Amino acid sequence: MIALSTTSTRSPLRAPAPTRERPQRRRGWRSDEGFVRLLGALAFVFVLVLPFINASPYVISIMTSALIYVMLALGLNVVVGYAGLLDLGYIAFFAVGAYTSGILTTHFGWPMLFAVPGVIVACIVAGIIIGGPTLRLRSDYLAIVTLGFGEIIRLTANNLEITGGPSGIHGIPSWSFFGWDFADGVTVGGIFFNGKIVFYYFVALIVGAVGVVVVSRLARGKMGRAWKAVRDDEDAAEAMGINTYVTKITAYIIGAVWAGLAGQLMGTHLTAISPNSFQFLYSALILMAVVLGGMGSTPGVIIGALFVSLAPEFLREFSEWRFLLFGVLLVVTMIFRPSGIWPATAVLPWSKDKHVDDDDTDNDQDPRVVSREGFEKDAGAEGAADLLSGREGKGR
Amino acid sequence: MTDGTVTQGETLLEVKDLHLAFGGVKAVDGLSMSVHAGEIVSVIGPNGAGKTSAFNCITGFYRPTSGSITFDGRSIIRSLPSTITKLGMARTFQNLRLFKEMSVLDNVKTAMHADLSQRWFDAMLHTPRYRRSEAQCVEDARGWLDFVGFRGDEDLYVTQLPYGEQRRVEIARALATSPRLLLLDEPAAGLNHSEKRQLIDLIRRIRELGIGIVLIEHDMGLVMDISERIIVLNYGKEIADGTPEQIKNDPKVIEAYLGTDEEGAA
Amino acid sequence: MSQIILNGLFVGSFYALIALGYSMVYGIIKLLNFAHGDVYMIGAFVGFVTLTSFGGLTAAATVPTLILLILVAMIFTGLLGVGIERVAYRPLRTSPRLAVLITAVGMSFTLEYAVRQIFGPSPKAYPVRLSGGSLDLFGARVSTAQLALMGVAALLMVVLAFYVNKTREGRAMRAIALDPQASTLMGINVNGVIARVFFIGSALAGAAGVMAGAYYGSIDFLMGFVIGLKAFTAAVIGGIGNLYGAMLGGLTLGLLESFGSAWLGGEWRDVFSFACLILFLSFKPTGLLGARVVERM
Amino acid sequence: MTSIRSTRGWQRARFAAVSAAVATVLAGCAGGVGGSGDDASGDTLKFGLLAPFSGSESAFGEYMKNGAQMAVDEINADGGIDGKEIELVTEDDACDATTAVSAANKLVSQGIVASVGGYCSGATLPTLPIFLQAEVPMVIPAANSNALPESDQENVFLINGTGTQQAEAAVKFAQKEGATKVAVIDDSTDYSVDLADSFAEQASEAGLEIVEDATVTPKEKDYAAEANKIVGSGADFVYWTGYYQEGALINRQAKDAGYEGTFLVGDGSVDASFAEITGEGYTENVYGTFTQTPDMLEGAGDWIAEYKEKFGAEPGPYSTQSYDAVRVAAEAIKEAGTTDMAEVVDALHGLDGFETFAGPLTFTDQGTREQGGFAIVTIGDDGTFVLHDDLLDD
Repeated sequence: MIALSTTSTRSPLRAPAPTRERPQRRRGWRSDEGFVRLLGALAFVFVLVLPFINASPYVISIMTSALIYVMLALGLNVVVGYAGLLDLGYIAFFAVGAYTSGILTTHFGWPMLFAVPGVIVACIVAGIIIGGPTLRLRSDYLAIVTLGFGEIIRLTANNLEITGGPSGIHGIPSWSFFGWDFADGVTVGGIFFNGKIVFYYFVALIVGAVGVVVVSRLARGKMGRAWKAVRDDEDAAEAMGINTYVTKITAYIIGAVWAGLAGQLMGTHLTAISPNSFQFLYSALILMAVVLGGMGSTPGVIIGALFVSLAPEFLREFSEWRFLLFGVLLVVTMIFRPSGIWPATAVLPWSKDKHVDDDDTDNDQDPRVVSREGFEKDAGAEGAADLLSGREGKGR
Repeated sequence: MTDGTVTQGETLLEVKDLHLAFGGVKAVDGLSMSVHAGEIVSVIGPNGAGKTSAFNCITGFYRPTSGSITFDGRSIIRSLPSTITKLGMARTFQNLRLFKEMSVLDNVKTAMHADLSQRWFDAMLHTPRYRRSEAQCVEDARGWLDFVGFRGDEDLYVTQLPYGEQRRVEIARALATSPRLLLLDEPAAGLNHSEKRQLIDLIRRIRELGIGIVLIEHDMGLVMDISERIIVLNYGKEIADGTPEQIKNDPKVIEAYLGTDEEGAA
Repeated sequence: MSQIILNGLFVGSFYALIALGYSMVYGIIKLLNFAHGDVYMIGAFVGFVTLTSFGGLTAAATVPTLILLILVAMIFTGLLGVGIERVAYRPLRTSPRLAVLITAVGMSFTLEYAVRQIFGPSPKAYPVRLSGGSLDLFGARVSTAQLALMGVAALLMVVLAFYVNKTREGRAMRAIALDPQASTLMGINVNGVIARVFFIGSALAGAAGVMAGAYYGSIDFLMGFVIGLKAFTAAVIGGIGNLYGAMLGGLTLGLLESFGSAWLGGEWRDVFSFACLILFLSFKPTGLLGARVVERM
Repeated sequence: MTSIRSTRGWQRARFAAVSAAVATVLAGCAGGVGGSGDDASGDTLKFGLLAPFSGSESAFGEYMKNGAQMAVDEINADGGIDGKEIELVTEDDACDATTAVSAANKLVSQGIVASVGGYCSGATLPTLPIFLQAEVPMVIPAANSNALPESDQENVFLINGTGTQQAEAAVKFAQKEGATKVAVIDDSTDYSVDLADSFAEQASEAGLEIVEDATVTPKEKDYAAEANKIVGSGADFVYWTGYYQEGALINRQAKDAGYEGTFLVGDGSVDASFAEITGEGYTENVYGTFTQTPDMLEGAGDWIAEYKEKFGAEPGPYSTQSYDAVRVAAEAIKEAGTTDMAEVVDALHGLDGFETFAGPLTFTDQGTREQGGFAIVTIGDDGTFVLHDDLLDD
C-alpha cells in the first residue's frame, strides 16, 4: 500500500561531483564575453564624450531619443527575444508610463521622482490585465491581443479628458532633486551643461549602463534560463520544474515596467506627449529593432535600435521608404537569417577554433566529439566577410 | 551515494482507473498501475496502446478524463507538470526536447531551477548568494554530465551534438531536477548498438542512486535485459504485469503483439 | 433598435467575409495571417485600378460592373494570397511559431507601404458607387445597396460552405486541418491544399474590399489594419478554425459593435470590440463554436 | 553561457578607457559643450517648415510644403528680403511628438530664422520650447489648438483662425438657416474637438438646442451608428468638424439613413475630394465654414494654375495658409530689418491688415488672428467648394 512519505517531499538526491577536468575558459578581451564587454565599454565612452564633440541641440535630441529607443528595444528583447512572446502592442506600456507620469506631475503636481512608483504600479497592473488571461493560451493569441491592447490604450488616451484628449499633455516638468532641477543645468569644471545635456547624460547613463547590465545579468541568471527554456520548448521547460505561466508573466511584466519607465523619460524629454506617438507603427518599429538586431542578443538589439531610430535622420530619402523597407526586411530576415545582424549565438572568429578535449577516438565506445570548426564547416553559412556568425546551423 | 535512503518496495506512484479521451478516441482506458521506489519498470505495448498518453497524464501534461494518480501519497491529478517535477518526478520526451538555443551546460542548469535559491535581484546585483548558487549549479550540472558519460564540449549548443549525445544530455537534464522517479520515453530510439549498451549501464547506475525508473521502450532486448517488472498495455488498458520471464510467456501479451502488427525489436 | 441590429448585421457580414480567411488559414496551418486585412485593402485597390484604367466600365450599368470587379479582384487577391504563402510562409513551415508570426507582420507592412508608395497616402474616391432607394424593414431603414451587398456576402459564404463540405478538395482541407502528417501519408498534396486555402481566403477578402470600396466610396492604404484586427476578433469569438464560427463571429461582432457604439459613443467602438476580444479569450478562448481541444496545462 | 567569470581585469580596463577619453575631450572640444554655438549667418535666410511627410497624416505635408515653396519662390523673384534669398528647409514631424522634437532641433541646428510649419497640434506643442529657446519666431499655418496660444509664448503666431472664430461663423450660419436643433460631430483629433467644443458652447449661448454631440473614430468606413443618432435626435442642422475623409462618409450615410437637414463641415473638410467621396446626389445641402480659398478670390486662378504647373497637383488643405505663413514671416523680418526674435515678434504684432488668402490679417496679443475671416462655402457644380455667403452682411 501507499507508504506515506516523511516530512520532506524533496529527495535527498545530490549531484555527483564532476569526474573530469574542464579546459580553462578563454579569458580577457579575446573571449566571447570579454570582447562584447570591451565593445560595450567603447560605445559607452563614445556616448559619454559625444556632447564634447558636438553639443548641438539636434544631435543631443536625436541621441536622447535613440537611447530611449535602445531602452525600449532592450525591454522588448526580454519579452520577445528571451521569453519568445510576440508583443505587438509594446508601445502601449510606453504610453502607460508616459501618461501616468504626465498626469501625476501636471494634474496632481507630483515631483517627477515620486511618479516613478506610480508608473511601475500602473505598468504592472496593465501587464497583468493583458498578460494574465492571454499567457495561458497559445502564444499567437498574445500577439493579437497585445495589438488590440495597443489600440485600446491609444484610443482611450485620445478620448479621455484627463489624458488631454487628442492634443495630449504638455508642460511635463523635468526631473528635480532637492530643489535642483535638470532644467537649471549644471556647471562642472567651468563648463556649463544645459538641461538637455544633463538629461542626456542622465538617460545615457541609466539606459546605456544600467539597462544593458541589468538585462544581460537577468538573462544569465536563473530567471533568464527559465525564459529561454520557455521560449525554446514550453513543455520541456514545465518538465524541468519551471512554472511556465509564472515565467512568461514575469518576463511580460518586466518588459512592461521597463517600457513604462522609458515612457516616463520620453515624456520629460519631449515635455509633451500625444496619442499620435503611440500608434501601432511604433510598436512595429521596436519589434523591427529587436528582430533585425538579433532576438535575444543584447548587442544586436542595441544596434537594431540605433539603426531604426537614427537611419531616418541620416537618410532623408529613406524616411519615406523606411516602412516598406522594414516590412521587406522583416520577411527577408526571418527567412534567411532569423537570428539577426548579431545573433545571440554569435561566436567570434577566433573562438571557432577553440580547442576541445581531444580524447575522442573513432571507437564507437566513446561518445563522439564534434569540434566547432567541423560544425561551422557543416553549417557552411557565412562568407569570410562575416565577422560574426551564428553558432548554430538551424534555420539557414 | 544515496544507497539505502529509499527502501525498495515503498509505492511511489499509484495510478488507478485512468481514462483519457481525445474527442471520441479513448487513448487511455481504465489504466491502473503502480511503481515502487528504486525499481526499473518497463511499459510496453503495440503502437498506439496509450503508453505516451499515460506518461503525459502522469506527468501532468494531459488532464485525464477520470481516474486518480498519486505520487508519494499525494494526489497529483490536478497538478501542473512543474509542480509534479518539483515533487520528484522527472521525464524525458519521445522526440528529443532539448532547449535548442541554449548550450549543453545551460540545458542542465535550467533543470535545477526549483533548487536554486537565487532571486531576481541577486542576479541583477550579482550578490554573493548569486555567485554561490551559480557556482554550485555549474558544479552540479557538470557532475550530472559526467555521470551520464557526456564527454563533449559543454559550451556547444545542443543542436551541434550528435543524436546519441543529445540523448545523454536529456537524461542528465532530467536527473538534474533531483527526481525520485524518472520516466524515460523511448530512450533507446535512434541509438546504435554500443550506445544502447551504454544506456543500459547508465539506467542501472541511475537506479543505484535510489531513483525509480519507468521506461517506455520498443527494443525488447533492452527491456528484457534491465526490467525488473514489465507492464503491458493494449488499447489503453493494462493487460499484463510481471517479471520479464512471466511476460514472455503470457498468452495475452503474445496475442496483443501477434494479433496486431508484429512489433519486434527496433 | 431594429436599425441598430440591421447596421450591425451589415458591418458584421464584412467582418465575416474577412474572418473566414483568417479562420481557414488558422485552421489549416495554425498561422495568424496578419497580412490578411491588407489583402482586403489590396482587393479594394485592384477594383480601383481596374475602374480607372478602363474608364468605360464606370459608365456601364452599376451592378454588372460591380460583379465583374469583384471577380477580377477575387482572382487577383487569390493569387496574391497564394504568392504570399509561397514566398513568405512556406519556407518557414517548420520554423518556430515566433518566426512565422514576425514574417506575417512584415508581410502586412510590406503590402501596406507598397500601396502607399504607389498610390500615395491620401484616400482615393471610388469611381463606381452603389446607390439606390431605400426601404423599410421592420422599422429599420435599409438601402437596396446594403441588401445587395449582404446578399453577395451570403452567397459567397454558402458557396464556400458547400465547397468545404461536399467536394473532394474540401474534404482534403478538413483532413489536413485535423492531422497534417496523416494527410500526407494518405497521399494528399498538402502544399496544394494550403495554397488553395490561401487562394479562397484571400479571394473572399478581396471581394469584401471591392464591396467596401463601392459602398463607402473611399479607400486608403491603411483601411485593412483595423478591419483585419476586427475580423480576427470575429474569428476568435466564433471559434477560430471553424467556418461557421467565423460567420457567426462576424455577425456577432457587428452586432456587439453596433450596440456598443450606440451606448458608449462612436469613439469607443474599437476599444469596445478589442475589449470583447480580451474578454472572450479570458473566459471562452474556444469561441462560440470552437471545438473543445484536449485540455492541456 | 558561462556563469563564473572574473571581472577585475575588465573593470580596470574600463576605468583606463574612461580616463583616457575624458582627457582627450577636455583637451580640445570644438563644437561640444564648451565650444561655440551654431553658425547661423550666411547668404540665405532659412525658413523651417515642420509638417508630416510620413505616417497617417503625410498627405498634408506635401500640400504645406508646396504652398510655402510658392511663397518662397515669389519673394526670391522679387529680390528676397533685403537682398537675401529665402531658403525653405522642411523636416518631417510624422505628426509624432518624438519625431517633431528631433526635427525641430535639427531645424534649429541648421540656423533657421523663422518657423513656418506646424500641422498636428500634438506634434507642434513639444516644439514650442525648442524654438523659444533658440529664439526663432513661429508662424504656424495649420495647427490651431487652443493650447498653442495658451502656452503664453511670445513667439507663437497662428495663421489659421482658431476654433472659436470658426465656430462663431458656424453658429451665425445656423441661425440664418433657421436651425433649431443642432448636432455636432468631431473626429477626436485635437483641432476637431476644439472646434466642436467651441461650437457647442456658442450655439447653446445663441439659444440653439444641441441634440447630439458625438465623437467618431477617424479612418474607419462605417459610421452608420452616428448617422442613426443624427436622424434619431431629430436634428435639422449638423456641424462636422473633422476632415473630409470621414465627413464625406458621414454625410452620405446620414442621408442614407434619412437625414434631410443642413450638413455643415469645418475647414478640414472643405476639399474637392469631399464631393468625390460622398458621391453624386449627396452634395445637396452641404456647406462649409472656410477662410477664403484661392478660387474665391480675384486673381487666385493664376495662383492655382501656377501651383499646378509647378507641382503637377492641385493645391490642398493648408497650401494657402503655408503660403501666407511664409509671406507673413518674410514681411515681419523685412519690417524689423533683423532676424532678432524680439524685434521680429514686434514687427508681427505691428502687421495691420496684411493681405492674405483668408482676408486682412492683424494679430491679437496672443498671436491669433483678429478676424477669422470665415465664410460659408458650398459645393459647386464641378464638385469644388465655392463661396456661398461671406457672412459680412450683419
